[in-house]
Amino acid sequence: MPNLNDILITLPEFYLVAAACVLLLADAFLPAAKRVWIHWLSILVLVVAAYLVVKGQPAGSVTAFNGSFIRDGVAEILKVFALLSTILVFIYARPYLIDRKLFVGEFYTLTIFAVIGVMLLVSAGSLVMVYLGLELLTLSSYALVALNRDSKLSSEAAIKYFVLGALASGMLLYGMSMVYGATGTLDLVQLHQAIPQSTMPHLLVFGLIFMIIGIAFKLGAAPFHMWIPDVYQGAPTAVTAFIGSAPKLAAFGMAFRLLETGMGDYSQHWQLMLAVLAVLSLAIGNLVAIVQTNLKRLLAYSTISHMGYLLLGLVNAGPEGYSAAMFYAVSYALMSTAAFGVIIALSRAGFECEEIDDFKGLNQRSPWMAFLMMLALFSLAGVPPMFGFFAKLLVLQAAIHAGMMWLAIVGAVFAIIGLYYYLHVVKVMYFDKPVEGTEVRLQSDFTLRLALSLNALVLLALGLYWGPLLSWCKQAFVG
Amino acid sequence: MELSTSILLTIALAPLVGCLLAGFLGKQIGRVGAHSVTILGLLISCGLSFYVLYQITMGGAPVYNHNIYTWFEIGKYTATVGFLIDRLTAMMMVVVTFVSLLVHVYTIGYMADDDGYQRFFSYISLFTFSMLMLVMSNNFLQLFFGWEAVGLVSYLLIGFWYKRPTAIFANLKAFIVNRVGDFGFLLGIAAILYFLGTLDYATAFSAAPTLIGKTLTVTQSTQWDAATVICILLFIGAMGKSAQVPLHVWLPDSMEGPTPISALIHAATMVTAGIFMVARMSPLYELSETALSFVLVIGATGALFTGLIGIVQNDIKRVVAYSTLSQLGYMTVALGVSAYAGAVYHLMTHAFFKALLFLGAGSVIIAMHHEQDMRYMGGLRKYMPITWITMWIGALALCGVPFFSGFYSKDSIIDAVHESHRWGSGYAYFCVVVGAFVTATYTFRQMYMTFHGKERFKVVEHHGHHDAHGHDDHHDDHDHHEQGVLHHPPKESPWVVTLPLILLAIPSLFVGMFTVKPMLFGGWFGESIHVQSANNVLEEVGKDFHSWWQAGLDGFAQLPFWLVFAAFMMTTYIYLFNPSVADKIKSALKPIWTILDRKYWVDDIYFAIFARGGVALGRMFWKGGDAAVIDGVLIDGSASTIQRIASGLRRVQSGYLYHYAFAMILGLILLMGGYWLIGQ
Amino acid sequence: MIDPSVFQLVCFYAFAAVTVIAALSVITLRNSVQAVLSLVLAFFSTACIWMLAEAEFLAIALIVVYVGAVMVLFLFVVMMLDIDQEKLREGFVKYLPVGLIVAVVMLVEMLGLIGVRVMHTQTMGVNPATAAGMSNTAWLGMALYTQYLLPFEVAALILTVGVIAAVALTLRQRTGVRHQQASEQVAVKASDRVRIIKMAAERPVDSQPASAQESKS
Amino acid sequence: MITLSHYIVLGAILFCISVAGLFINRKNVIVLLMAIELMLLAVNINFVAFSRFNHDVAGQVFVFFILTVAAAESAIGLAILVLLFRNRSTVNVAEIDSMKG
Amino acid sequence: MFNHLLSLLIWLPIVGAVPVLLAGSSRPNTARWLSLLMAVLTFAVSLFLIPQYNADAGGMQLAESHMWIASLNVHYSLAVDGISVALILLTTLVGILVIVGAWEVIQDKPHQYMAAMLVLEGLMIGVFCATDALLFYVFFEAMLIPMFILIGIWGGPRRVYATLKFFIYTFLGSIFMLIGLIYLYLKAGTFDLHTLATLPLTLQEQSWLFFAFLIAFAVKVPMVPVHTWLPDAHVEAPTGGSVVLAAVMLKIGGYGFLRFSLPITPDASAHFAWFVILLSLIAVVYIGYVALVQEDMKKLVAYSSVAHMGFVTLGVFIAFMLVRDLGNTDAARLGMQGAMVQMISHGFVSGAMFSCIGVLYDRLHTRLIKDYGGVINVMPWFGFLYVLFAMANCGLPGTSGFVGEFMVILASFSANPWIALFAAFTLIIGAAYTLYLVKRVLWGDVTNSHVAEMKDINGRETFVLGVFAAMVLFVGIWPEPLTHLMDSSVNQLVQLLAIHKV
Repeated sequence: MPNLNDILITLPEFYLVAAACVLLLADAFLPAAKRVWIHWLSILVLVVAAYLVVKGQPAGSVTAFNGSFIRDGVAEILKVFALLSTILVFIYARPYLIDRKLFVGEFYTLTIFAVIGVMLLVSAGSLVMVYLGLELLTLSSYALVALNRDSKLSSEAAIKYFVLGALASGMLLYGMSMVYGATGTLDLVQLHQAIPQSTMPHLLVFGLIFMIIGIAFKLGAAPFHMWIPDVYQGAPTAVTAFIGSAPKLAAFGMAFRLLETGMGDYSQHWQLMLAVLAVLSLAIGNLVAIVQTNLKRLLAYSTISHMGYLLLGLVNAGPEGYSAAMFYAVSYALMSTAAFGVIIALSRAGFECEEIDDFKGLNQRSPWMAFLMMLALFSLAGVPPMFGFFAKLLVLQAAIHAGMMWLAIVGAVFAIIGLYYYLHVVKVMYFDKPVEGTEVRLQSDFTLRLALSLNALVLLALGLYWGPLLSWCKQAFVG
Repeated sequence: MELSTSILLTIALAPLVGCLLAGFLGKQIGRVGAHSVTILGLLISCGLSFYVLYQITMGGAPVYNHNIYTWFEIGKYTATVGFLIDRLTAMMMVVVTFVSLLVHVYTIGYMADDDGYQRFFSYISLFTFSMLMLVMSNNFLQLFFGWEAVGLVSYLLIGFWYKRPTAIFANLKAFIVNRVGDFGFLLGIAAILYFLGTLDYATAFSAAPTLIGKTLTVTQSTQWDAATVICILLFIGAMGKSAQVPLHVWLPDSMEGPTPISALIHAATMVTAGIFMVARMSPLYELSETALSFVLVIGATGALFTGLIGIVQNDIKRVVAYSTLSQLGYMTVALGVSAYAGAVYHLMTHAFFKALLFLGAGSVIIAMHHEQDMRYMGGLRKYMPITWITMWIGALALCGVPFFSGFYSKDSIIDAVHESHRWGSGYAYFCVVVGAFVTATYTFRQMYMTFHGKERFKVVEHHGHHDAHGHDDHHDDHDHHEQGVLHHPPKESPWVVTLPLILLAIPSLFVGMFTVKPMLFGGWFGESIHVQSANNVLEEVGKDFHSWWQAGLDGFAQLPFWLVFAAFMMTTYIYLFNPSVADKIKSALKPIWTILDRKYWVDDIYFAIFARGGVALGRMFWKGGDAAVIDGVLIDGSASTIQRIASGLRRVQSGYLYHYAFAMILGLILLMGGYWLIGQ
Repeated sequence: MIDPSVFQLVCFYAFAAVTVIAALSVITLRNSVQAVLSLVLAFFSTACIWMLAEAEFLAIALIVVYVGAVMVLFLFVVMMLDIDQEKLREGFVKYLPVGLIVAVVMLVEMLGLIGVRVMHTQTMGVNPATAAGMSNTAWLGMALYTQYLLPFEVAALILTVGVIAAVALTLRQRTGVRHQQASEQVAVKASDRVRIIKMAAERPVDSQPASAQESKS
Repeated sequence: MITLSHYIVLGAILFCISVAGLFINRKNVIVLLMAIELMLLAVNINFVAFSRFNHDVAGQVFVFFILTVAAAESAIGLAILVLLFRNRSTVNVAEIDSMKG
Repeated sequence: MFNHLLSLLIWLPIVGAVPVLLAGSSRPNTARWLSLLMAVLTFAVSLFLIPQYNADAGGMQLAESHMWIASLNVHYSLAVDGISVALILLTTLVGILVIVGAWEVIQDKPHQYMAAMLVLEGLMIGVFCATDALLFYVFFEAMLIPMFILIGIWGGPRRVYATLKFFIYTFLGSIFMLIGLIYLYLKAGTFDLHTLATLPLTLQEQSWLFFAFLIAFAVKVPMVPVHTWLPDAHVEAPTGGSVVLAAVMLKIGGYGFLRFSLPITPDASAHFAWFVILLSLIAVVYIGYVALVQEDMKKLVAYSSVAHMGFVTLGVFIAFMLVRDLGNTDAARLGMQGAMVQMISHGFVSGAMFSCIGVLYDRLHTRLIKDYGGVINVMPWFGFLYVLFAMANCGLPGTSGFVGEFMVILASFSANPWIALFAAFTLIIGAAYTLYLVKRVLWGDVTNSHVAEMKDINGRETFVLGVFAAMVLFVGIWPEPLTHLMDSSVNQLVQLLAIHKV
């Protein structure tokens, strides 16, 4: 039976649920003029949640609610960074939302619910929890994408996201049903133990394929990536910034839970599948990004390629690979929030600074923003000494260690192609002349500029000193 | 008494100091300052050179061979900078500094009106320094340094009047042709290092006998004799520097430089560096009959065929230039028959009389206001007697008329060739003997056309603006002049010009008489020159030699003299008494005349193959290789291919929900199908 | 007497056939309302199949939750949106072959990978709930509120999100629509209702009647 | 005798029908939503069957959750649909292609 | 201070770039003086290397090592040998010269330009100091960013194409090296170069690694046929960028061969030495001809750089042939030493050539040769220096350009006379393209009215070119200090060549 200890283990999640409800009520009763309180309160809530995550972290791995919930190092790291990136998104989002008259409490509550989904997903101890966490996350995300109710693009993006997401959920569930049928349990740990005794092992692999599709969809790996460009472009940029960060961490957590915690012994089956997905993602993400003119869309394709790199870490199927992939997910979350942060900072009411041409001559008009964007882009491109480089290094190393030298070489080759479009953006910012008559009016919001600067500079700082983070990630997978 | 290092350093560095002062502070110290410091430097250098010569020959000073500083030291290989002073060196130092000194003095007059006065003095002092480094070197590295440094100064001086397109073409040509020689020379040095393990002369020469029997693997099946390879490679260097066929093409063009330079660099000193070098390397050359035969044939060819070109030249300096080519051929022939002393001896006498001829020609050019075409001269003897007389002395010395210095050196070369039994010596003998006739022909033709006969220029008194112009400017607007029209009558040059002529005429006349016995036959060079006894043709020649007086008298009875005499008679008839014959001969022998006038088309062929061909090849590599293949196909090609693929791929993202769903289903089917095929 | 197992099998085939046909109708019928009703039919027959599997609670829940709530919602939306039905089904036949081929390929692959033949020998065995001495509902409830307490809570959360999202997306505060504001009506003061205007006792003779009317109203 | 495979085959057929429905249908978004419901139904059949087969309650519990989530999902899906219709006055899938490439 | 001398050298300019950047475009002179101060300080600090480094002992000295990434066993470890010291001194000196050279030439955002230069300088020093392969790689790649910016912002009309080509080309080369390094790391468990050097590897492994390294460094050097980024980058780069690119950046390729190919894959390097030698000779001859027909001064000098750097690779790989096939370690030392001297010398000569072209460009704003002619008439002092550098470029004895080529040719003759023959061809073709350039630019009469208005070099330019000239002559006349500095290190490298790993 559940007891107090179970509650304590799940305290950060319960706390967040309670806080979200409070925010929901507060939003209902606060007058519109005071809505800014919601903003600060939400950030405070997330900060406290992050504190609770770190503070109450037990040594090793513990479970609660009959194994439905696992609290271990992996979950801790993913939660901390999910919360952190969400805090950043909140800070970036405020002026953007105000400008577009989207500054509503629902944005905050839905995002917090999504974060709860992320946290439950990465802590999921059973297939049910995986499914429910995922649904909590995605349902909130559908609503967030459609938040700008008067935008044609937003609603189009939402419907595409919704239909494809539901399809992916359906496939995931179908896979789960097969796995359940083969083992008779939904608990991931028991599943792991039950696999050898299964009387229908072929069902396991069959189910695995469907579950991988679910994972690939959430990651955005080709060919299950089709939603990404449209959703990134169509969603309000603040929402895109969110979708690009925390959910990627969740997707990694989901992959880890399902593939390692649940089906670790079947790694020889899923390694090759992930490798194929990785190659496709690298190819499609990097190639199609070259011909983009919309920066949000470009970053969307870049996400696809980054997920290809993340898969490079996963194919290792060992602690080293998982830590590399998690490191990659964390780095990607930070890089993408920084990149979207700059887009937000340059946008204003009636002007979405999202076409690449809008960045022409940015260095002339706002050298600091250009510099921050450059840091983010070089980090995304994986040029040392930026953070992104070391993430790439680790996943390449993981792939080579797994004996997939060919995969690492494919990754390397596509890194070169990828470099091109990031450089293209840097080129536009630094080498092109600004278009006459379009001056950039920066968002004057101080917290945004401060947070954005910190975010981008952290990419550099972590590039110079990333050892502790890596140790932390490695620690999580020990034992 | 051991020579002191500081004296030697002073000899070498005094001109350098002069050069730097005149060059960098030219504006500050002015014209007088510039020529004073450089001449002072040369005086010191020249005086000390004489002192060194005295010490080496009379003072009983031992051979000086010490290093000054280490250039690099890597493993067993060291390269140093140092001096080797023996009799050969001492003689060369004296020749170099003496001629250089006189040229310095001469320059005061010749370049009096030139804007680049200080620069010129700086250059020629730099040249003297470089040449001294070359001759005083005790190792191959420094030799190469001097070798290239004189090339550099030559380059600068040929292009001294850098506004003239011909000058800057000539200097480029000179440098590159020299570089072709240096290419071989450097490989020769590399070969020496490879076989002998050292760059030091003394060590290398003492180890030279170990070369015997060593071979260089050229291909799997071909082995070349080590000594032959070394010697021929080194000689390729000499061919460049000493303008031997087929690398002679730069020397006539180098006459674009001011005349003092032609005298100093392109007649007396630099071009003989190759001769000096081979003489210096005699211990190596003696090891290879093949190499010496090669030297012999090259030299002989040059001696005859370049001389022939001289006959058809009308430019007073070019005649002397071709004569220089021919005389260098003589020296090379001497080297080729192992008569190193003969070669060096001819080098010395040639330095004096050829410098004299050039400076005399320069004097004429001054008088003619920088008109160099002999067809517009004639009858100048009455205007400039000193030039006339001194030049005749030089001319007779060049022709090898008995008792003149040239006689002793040249005649002994002809004799030595006659004595030699080396492969190619018959051909060489023919060349040098006929060459004597040719030499006399162009020499007398030149003298007659310049100083004798009718005046072929007009003097139009004209008080225009040209009076104010210096010589330099005359060259610039030369084309505006009507040829053969002078604004002032020609007059004798100032003393700074004539004094060097006189000072050079003296050794041209007398030096042979006093030095022939010791230097040629007396073993004066001692250890500096090494000849194997079997090859020692000079010793054979020397057996018939008793005294300079006797030899001179005997000279009148020998074939070369009669050839010279025949030439004298012929040219006297044609140019003094019946000038129209010249044209008749010219039209009668039109094909031959054309061949000579076109210089056997060597220049044209080189230009077509190497200059145009090189540029065409470069263009092909650039446009075809770099631009088309590497950039076009590999770089931009792959970039555009990627772009194309990307454009194609983006069309998959059609925007339609059912396509997106279809892609996912396809992914599922493929994963399942793939697993079905592979996994089970 | 018919063997109960054979009867069950016959029933299964009947319901399964109905389910499949209904499902096919869902994706092929031109009329959206008909499609929704087909879906309802599919759900009904599936509920019957679940009955055969002795999952009574879920069978009832499927009908109550799905047919009762979700499908009604669908119908509501279909009818609310004024959709031109005819236009929406154009070009349907064109893509049918491709869709059919893909679907069949997928089915073949799936069945092949599942290994239906192997499974054909596996019977369902005794009802676990009966074995545990409980009804199906109690059996399910015991698990739901003990072992699956956390998922249960999360499911509640998801429903909350569904509500928030639906409200956030569709609720419109329309401008120009007058609402009755009860609190304002209660809090109204007399001064807000009646305005007493002081008027001059005499009025100028030359003023026009129109302006006087205006000020009165 | 009803065996496991009866249920599983039925599930698979329903799954394939719903998948086909997703991309055969080129016009109406509502049908897409219905196809998704069908897919969930297929999954539910699987779970019920396996639950019965494995003598395990978890499968049926899972179905319970799926039903719950599906309800919420439909609500959100229909809300988005309404939004889409308001913005574009159409639910024609072939016309929803503002973003592509 | 001496314990962290190398760190100081690396970080001083990089950190120094921050105040320069902060000076902002509104205070350009502050930025200029600050950056000059930083560059001079860095140079001054680098001078301490000379007394601190014991040239006789050789080996890696002044080492610092700190754990950087503990979980990957990556160290922040720095150390220098004689070769590094020489290259660092070259870098710091050139660092000053480019800043002085850009003084008033760069008017657009000078603070950014100067800051980029300083960062670049620090990173290049880092490359020469790093003894951990990953650290090396980080510096190696990070350099690209400031250079990318330098060419892209302050470059010529086709700067975007050039800088993208530069970046992607180089990145392409190095990414394969990264994979090689990861492979090595997985075998050895460390990125420490010394450990990697002693790691036993089969010939097949070595061969793969060798080509991974080769492509990285060949692009950087650059070797034919991956050289085509260089002419474009040079032509479009601002003068300072060209100078740094030619003077220091290309050297990193040659340096990389010494630090990676040579100790880690000695057998494969020996096995494929013929291939590299062949490419080097093609560089000398083929590129020589290409240089001959260039119409753009910078392009010409860029191609000549390719040809000259051919001697570096030739010298390094001829050493393999000499040691392995002929057992002639002394000649191998000579060749390798020649390669090193050539690197330093080419740093000065090409830097000077590009500075000269910069001087001309600042006056006439064209780099086409045909727009010039007779420059000596109006700029005699400039002409003097230009001829000096041209002579150094064609390897005249007495200038630094000669020393390295001389040594390499001597060494290659010992290996194979045919190699020496093709290498020595540079004497001819080098003179041809260089002097042909001089002829067309410097000599002749002034035919262009713009040329007639050109002013001779000012004090600032004289300083820059004068320092270059002094270095060119010093190394040319007395190379012994330089060779002595590097000799024991070179010797140790040559000893490594003899060690078979398989």
